[in-house]
Amino acid sequence: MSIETLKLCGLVILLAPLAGAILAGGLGPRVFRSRSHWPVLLGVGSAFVAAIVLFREVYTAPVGETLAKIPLYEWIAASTNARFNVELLIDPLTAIMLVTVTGISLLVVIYSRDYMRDHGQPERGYERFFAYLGLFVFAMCTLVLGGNFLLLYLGWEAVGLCSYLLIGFYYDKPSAAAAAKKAFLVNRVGDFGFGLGILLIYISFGTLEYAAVFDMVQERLLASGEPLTDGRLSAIALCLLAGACGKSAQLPLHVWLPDAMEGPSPVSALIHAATMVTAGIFMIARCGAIFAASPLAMTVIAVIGATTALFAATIALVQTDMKRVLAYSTISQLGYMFLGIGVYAADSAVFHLFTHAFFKALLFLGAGSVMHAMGGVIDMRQFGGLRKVIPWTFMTFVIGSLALSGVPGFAGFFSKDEIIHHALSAHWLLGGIGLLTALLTAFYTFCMVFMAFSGPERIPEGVHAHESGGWMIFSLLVLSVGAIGAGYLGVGGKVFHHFLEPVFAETFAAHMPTHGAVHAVAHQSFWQAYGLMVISGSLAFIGIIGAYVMYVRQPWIPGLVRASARGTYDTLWNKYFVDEAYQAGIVEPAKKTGELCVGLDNYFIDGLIWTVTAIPRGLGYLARTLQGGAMQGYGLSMVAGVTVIVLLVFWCQ
Amino acid sequence: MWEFLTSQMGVSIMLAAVVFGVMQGVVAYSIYFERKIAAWIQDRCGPNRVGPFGLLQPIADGVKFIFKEDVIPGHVDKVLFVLAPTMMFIIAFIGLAAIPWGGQWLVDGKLVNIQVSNPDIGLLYLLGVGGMGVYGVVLGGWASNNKYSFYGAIRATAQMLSYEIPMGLCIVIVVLTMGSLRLEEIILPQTAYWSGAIPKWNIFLHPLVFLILFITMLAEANRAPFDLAEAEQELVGGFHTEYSALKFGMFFLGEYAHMITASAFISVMFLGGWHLPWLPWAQPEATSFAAVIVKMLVLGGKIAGFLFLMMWIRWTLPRFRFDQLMRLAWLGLIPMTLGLFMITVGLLYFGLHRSWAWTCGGDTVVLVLTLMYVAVSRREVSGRTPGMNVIGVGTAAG
Amino acid sequence: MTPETAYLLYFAFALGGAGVYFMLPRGEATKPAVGALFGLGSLIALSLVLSTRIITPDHTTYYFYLFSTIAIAAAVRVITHPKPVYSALYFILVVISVSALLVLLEAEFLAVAAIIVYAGAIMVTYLFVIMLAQQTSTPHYDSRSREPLLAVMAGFVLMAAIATRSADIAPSRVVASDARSQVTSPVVLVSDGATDEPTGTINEPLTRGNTLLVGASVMTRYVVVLEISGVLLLVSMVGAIAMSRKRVPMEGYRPAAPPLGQIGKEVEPY
Amino acid sequence: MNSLAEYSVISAILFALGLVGFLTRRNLIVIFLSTELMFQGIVLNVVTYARLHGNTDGQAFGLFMLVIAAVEAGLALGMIVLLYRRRGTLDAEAWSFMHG
Repeated sequence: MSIETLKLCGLVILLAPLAGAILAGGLGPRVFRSRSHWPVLLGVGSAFVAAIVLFREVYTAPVGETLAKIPLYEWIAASTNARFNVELLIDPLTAIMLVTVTGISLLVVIYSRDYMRDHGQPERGYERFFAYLGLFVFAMCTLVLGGNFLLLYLGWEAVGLCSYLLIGFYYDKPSAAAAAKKAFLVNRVGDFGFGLGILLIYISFGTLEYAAVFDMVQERLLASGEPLTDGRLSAIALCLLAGACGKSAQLPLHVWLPDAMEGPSPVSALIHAATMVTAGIFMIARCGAIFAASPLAMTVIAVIGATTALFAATIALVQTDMKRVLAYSTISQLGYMFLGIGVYAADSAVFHLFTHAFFKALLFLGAGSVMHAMGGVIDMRQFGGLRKVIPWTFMTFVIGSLALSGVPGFAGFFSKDEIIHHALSAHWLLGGIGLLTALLTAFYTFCMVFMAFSGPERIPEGVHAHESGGWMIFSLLVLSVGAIGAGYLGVGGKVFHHFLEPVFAETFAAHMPTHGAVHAVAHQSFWQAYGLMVISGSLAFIGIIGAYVMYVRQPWIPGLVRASARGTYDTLWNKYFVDEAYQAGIVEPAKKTGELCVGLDNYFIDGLIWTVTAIPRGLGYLARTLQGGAMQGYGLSMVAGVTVIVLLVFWCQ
Repeated sequence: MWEFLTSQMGVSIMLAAVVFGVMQGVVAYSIYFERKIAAWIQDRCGPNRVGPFGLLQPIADGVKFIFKEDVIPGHVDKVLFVLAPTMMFIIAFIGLAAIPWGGQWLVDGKLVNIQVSNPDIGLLYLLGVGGMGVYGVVLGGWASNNKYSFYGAIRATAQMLSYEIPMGLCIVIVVLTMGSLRLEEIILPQTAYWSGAIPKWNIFLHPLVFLILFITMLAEANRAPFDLAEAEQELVGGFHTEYSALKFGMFFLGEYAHMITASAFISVMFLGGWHLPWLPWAQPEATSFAAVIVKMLVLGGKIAGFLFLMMWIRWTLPRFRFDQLMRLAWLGLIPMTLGLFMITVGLLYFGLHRSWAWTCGGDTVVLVLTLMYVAVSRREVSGRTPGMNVIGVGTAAG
Repeated sequence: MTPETAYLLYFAFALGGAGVYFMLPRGEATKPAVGALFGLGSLIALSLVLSTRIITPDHTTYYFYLFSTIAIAAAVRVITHPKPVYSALYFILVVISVSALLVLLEAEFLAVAAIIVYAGAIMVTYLFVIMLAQQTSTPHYDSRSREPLLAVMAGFVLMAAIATRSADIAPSRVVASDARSQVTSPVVLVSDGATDEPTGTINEPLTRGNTLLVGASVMTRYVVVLEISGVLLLVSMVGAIAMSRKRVPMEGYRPAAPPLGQIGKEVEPY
Repeated sequence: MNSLAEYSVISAILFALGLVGFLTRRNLIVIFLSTELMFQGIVLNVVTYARLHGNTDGQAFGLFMLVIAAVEAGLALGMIVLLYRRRGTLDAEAWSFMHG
């Protein structure tokens, strides 16, 4: 592993998308115009190539030398002991994340080239869109590559900013603006906790560098030399967790993600698959040393993850907006990942993140393609039987759906199965929720597929449905390959987990209550391991068949169900009234408090200030009469003064 | 008495009297010659009634100027109205004080300068006096309280201020080349010879500078083709519309005196002053009284030549339009002289400022660059910029 | 200076102040003749005082009296004449006579430069502007001065203070006698220029005058100042062109803008 | 032989006269003329003292003062023309709106 190569790769990964963004944003309106995608495409593309090279470097490195710290320059030198460098940390986790992020982003950029066009003409803000995309990739890579918490925080906030910009891309649409604001504000709540966590880390350990912090956590030592208590550690972990919940849309803070659909579809794909939501998972995996050492935090993570998975899956059952279904499925899958981390199987969680990135990006881009074909309509009730109209999209969408459903042989199956496996061995309830969620996932996914693509051909009025352009199909095909093949990297805990082992060996694996995950898997009997696979595979098939029956064979069943379970349906349709609860419990009181403050400010504080200013104003009014405004008047007094001074000087000599 | 007369001061006083007196006559007769030359160019006879060949015509004119009724219009500012022609007349004449008329005179074993005054800063003195020349025109035009006179005055002001810049730069170039501000010291190096044949007159060193200086002198003297201040077609009589009799005569004499001063000045600067090659009396070594007379005649001849040239130009070339006049100064002469100035400074740094080939080369470079610029931007130079206000045209009617 | 001459000097300034006061335009109350009388008395008293400072009169002394009288009289007319054109013309007279005084002080180059710059260029532009902006009759602001009594008192007290001190320069401190009166060719005063104490000596006669010395001083010791002056001139040129090219609409007097203290009341502070 | 004191007195008189003019006159152009008059007094004074010390520094400064005067004249006259175009008057008090 050559440091120079890594440094070069790291710089290219960081700077190439940034340069692309600056070029597209700065020169786009004048120079590139409809070719504005090229700078970003080349930037992200070279970042992807660099990520591959970096991955190869890390992969071929001998065991025990897979971690590299590369300081670039001193960033902030606030005092002698408060110095922060811009430094890169490269290890297998980083390598995998970088390949995923840049790869998916590259495909998204390629896809956007056709998607952001209307009849061949670029949309308004074309160059702005690509500039934001490049910036997003840069932010995410900063987050992933950064070697200390400060850079992590920088990337964290920059990702939030980019998501705000992209969700609100159609800023003249009120719903988009509101969604962007909502995403930003909800993320702020999480980021507040995250910032507190980082401050707590700095106060506790006196440094923000990963390695130093983690070493001190391992040694259970504070910067002051006192021992690190469990309470403090849990506080840090929970604060950081709040940030992760915000970014990864976990239960209390999940509300922004479904609304983020207001952005263009490629943005959704980017947010759901590669950049935004994976940040939380990545952060927890990166800070494994902190989290794994706190059983409380791990329990919270597992519970949050399981609850979110089930909660989101149930909501997804009744949604009719294709992208919204996919959004809830993302929340659900992120719940799986949290669950995986919560049961000390961080490698499985990262594996699921990896596979999920492919099929979720595929599904979103497919949904975007459908939307593109349908002239912007995304409500599934309005169309059907599209498999003949847009065959390529149909094919790739089905592959993505199979992967999401966890059908054996597709990517989702392997990773999800692993997580359920580990959850079961931790607690039967967690595993049970996982299995139930798997069933629901398969069901709602294929409800969506059948509603959109099967049956008689139904197309909304006045829409000329057509297959999408070559750039879009290319992205979809590449992602389909990933959605099928990505899972085989982790079969039997071989390649993927072995690669990640150095990262988690001393954190999650070491702290596992049941003597370590690898041991657990190894010591399970053949029937235990494969029986679970059979069960989860059958659940997927049951869900698919159920959907087939309900939406193709006997289409009257959904209506019956809807009518018989009115209350449940309404609750699900309204997403458990979480938004309404927030509105009533937080937003309204906050508004009232704000109004109260305004009144206080206007009448009490301002009154005080005006009273105070009245005094100098009155004095100034008196002094004003001395200022005639004619410069000669001033000159006269000046000359008189000079005369007096001259006379004094001469007399006093 | 003889002692006093042959002292420097005595010679100066006598010379001043002689120059003043002679110049009156010369000026009067230059008006006669102007008319004769105009007639000759236009294939007419010219004045020929008063005396043989009309030679007494100037005297008749003078008598008329003196005895005509001197009208002072009621609406004028009387003090300035009277002051203006006087200033014009005086300022045109006091410039002559610094002109070295005849080198040096060896009398009673000591050398006396044939020059009214020989200040260290003779050249600057001439420049300063020249700068004052505009007041006569400006005050006359303004005091007349007449629209056309006023336009004439304004035009004259703008014109003189503009042309003073290239003139000053030309003079600076000569000063740099000669290394002195004293007029006598400017003449002396010009009396040497290149390869024993060609006199080292500055005109051979800097022909382009000579040309530009001559043009600016024409403009400074308000002579055609730069006599915009008195353009009859546009401004009736210009700044002297309201003047008559003796005061008009003073304006008239002042203009011709100005021409003579300018001619003498440019002769000293570029044509070696009183120096004439191979004529033994016109060499710096010759200091006898006869030599002084010959030298004065030589300088007088050069002045006469310039006067003839100016009259010839006046009756040959049409008058400029005002914007053309301004453009010639600001876009033509000033950049050219600036370029020449920089080249001269560069040559001075390398000690090549008296080298014929280098200075002429520099002049050629500047000339070629200017011609190239003119060729490239011909339309802009010849055409009239829309919206450019020509002082006195268009506004006068409204 | 003896007390008698000092009092004579004060008397001269008092007379001069009264003269200037009477000559300043004050509408109907202007009395130029009375002012001129006072001024004449003041000049005589002043010349009496100054004559005590002259050690050996020669022709430069007469030139000095001639030109300083012209300068002062013209200066008084500059500030008292109701017509700006005459003020400008009198100012030219001041410049010329001051230049003559400079020549007496062996500063020929500066003298001629002052004439070229002031009389040849600056005053022409002044006249230009005066003529462009001239009213048909004398406007009210030219026929009445503001605070003439106070201003004259302040100005002349200051004048008396400075002049009294200046008149006490000891003749022995003068370096290098007035060379022009003794030697036919001009004498160069040589100094290294770096010392404050007078150290000049009479050097061998040169024929170049002081232009060379001033030039050397400007080009060596004060070269930075020279460069800055060049930049200053350029800036001024650009500024003047930018200002005068601007077309501004004619407007009448407009009511004064609300005072700053009121902004908070009428306009929201944020 | 002169003591140079008289030149100094003359310069003081010129300076103070300029000052009086600056304070009393209302015409913008005359006000600026008065400042030029003060410049003349200063130039004379500076050259006088240079003569007293036997060097040329004063003349150099006199030269720079000419530059300043030219700069001042250029800008001031430009401004006056601008003001005159705007208000049609040269009265200095027409522009006294900078009072408190």
